[in-house]
Amino acid sequence: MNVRILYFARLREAFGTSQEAPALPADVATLGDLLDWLRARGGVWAEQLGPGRAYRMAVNQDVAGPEVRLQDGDEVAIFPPVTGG
Amino acid sequence: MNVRILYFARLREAFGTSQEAPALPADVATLGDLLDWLRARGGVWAEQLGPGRAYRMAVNQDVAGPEVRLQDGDEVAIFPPVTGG
Amino acid sequence: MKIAVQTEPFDLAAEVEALYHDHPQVGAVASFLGITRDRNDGEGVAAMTLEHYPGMTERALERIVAEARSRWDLLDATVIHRVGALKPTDPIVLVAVAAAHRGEAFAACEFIMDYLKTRAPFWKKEATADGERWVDARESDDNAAARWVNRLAKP
Amino acid sequence: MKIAVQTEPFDLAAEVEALYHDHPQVGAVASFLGITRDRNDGEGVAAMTLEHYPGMTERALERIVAEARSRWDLLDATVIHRVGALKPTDPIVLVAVAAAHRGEAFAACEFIMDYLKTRAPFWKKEATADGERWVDARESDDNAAARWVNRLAKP
Repeated sequence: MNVRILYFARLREAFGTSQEAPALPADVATLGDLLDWLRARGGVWAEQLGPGRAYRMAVNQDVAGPEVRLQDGDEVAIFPPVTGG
Repeated sequence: MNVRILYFARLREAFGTSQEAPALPADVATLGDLLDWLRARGGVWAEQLGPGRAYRMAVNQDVAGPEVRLQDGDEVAIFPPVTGG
Repeated sequence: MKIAVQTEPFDLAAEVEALYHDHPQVGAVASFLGITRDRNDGEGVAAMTLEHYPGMTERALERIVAEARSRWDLLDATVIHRVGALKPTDPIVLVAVAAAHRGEAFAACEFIMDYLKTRAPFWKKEATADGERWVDARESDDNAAARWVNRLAKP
Repeated sequence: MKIAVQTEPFDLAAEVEALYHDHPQVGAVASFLGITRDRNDGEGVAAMTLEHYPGMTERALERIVAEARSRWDLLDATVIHRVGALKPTDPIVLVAVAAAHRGEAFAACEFIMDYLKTRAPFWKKEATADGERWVDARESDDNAAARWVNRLAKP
């Protein structure tokens, strides 16, 4: 399965990239699985997405939780709590 | 005692005058006394200032109740409930 | 603080800009524009005349704004109310409040409007197809103002 | 309904006027202007950059306005949010709501701002004397938004 992952603000800077389109292994079925897969990269990935860190996720531009199932071609986003207005 | 009495809006039209400066008899000491004295004119005065009619009063541009004592030279106003904004 | 009662139109952008332009501590301006409608209580309104009590009106508005400033941490406020002849879509009143944060600005702006509606000596007369009529005071306005009596700040 | 995310400044007077000029049923326009301050959390702020999530931002704002329209009897609403480089006293956001009566306009305007602050994907980065820093989300904004959850209209 291929998804596009977008990163914003503090996370974009920490990861040093604004987006990627990885080919995911077959055992990544949900957003929670994707987070585990990203954390397994270690370093800033494990740190920024680790326990106690505040971040939000969206799938196809709707806020989503770890239980949401991913589909091929989904646009996933991971970003800090919002601070506009 | 001389006071100036101003009338506004519906009351100004009903009384046919926007102001008057009557010389008041000695027994008119409070705003309530003044209202009794005006009502004693009968006609529209008794009607518009009669029981059950909604109106407000001010003395020297502050909202005032019937217990307020009048002084020579006071500016009294009698008007309907306000409807600005 | 600016309080004005005038027959002329006012300039919304200029009035709001004056509240923040040279004041970089302002983070929020809440404003309210009251506008002449073409209907009221189910009847068409072709025009309106606003009467006021010169002197007492300004005094009442100043007190209302002072009360708002004592309740909330405000940086500035402007109230402009028009009088005289108005027609539908003409602005009647502008209340604009500047504060560091939005909660104070919103609360104070609504408070000033609610108190203005029940305490500032203005009276509206509407021209309808059946002739002229004085607008009656609304109980809903008394209720709106009463909400603030036991409330020092927003919940 | 107008939703815009843009780098350019906006014209407050033109945006507000568009809500009532040809709409004589509008009696009230409540509006809110959020402005860049020169201080935040006790530190001087020389400039700010606003980042957003194109596509999702517009979608989030549309939903917030739709939610406001389902809660209150509104006639129209405009939300404009700037992104990119901003300096102190620059307007950031405009929310303007038109209704027949003021209670609806005030409530919906504040609701839209509270939800925008917690649900629309914008991020602020401030330039201070110590360098750049991302602004942290505030608990007070979460609390402000939470007030509306069990509240269909104003008390």
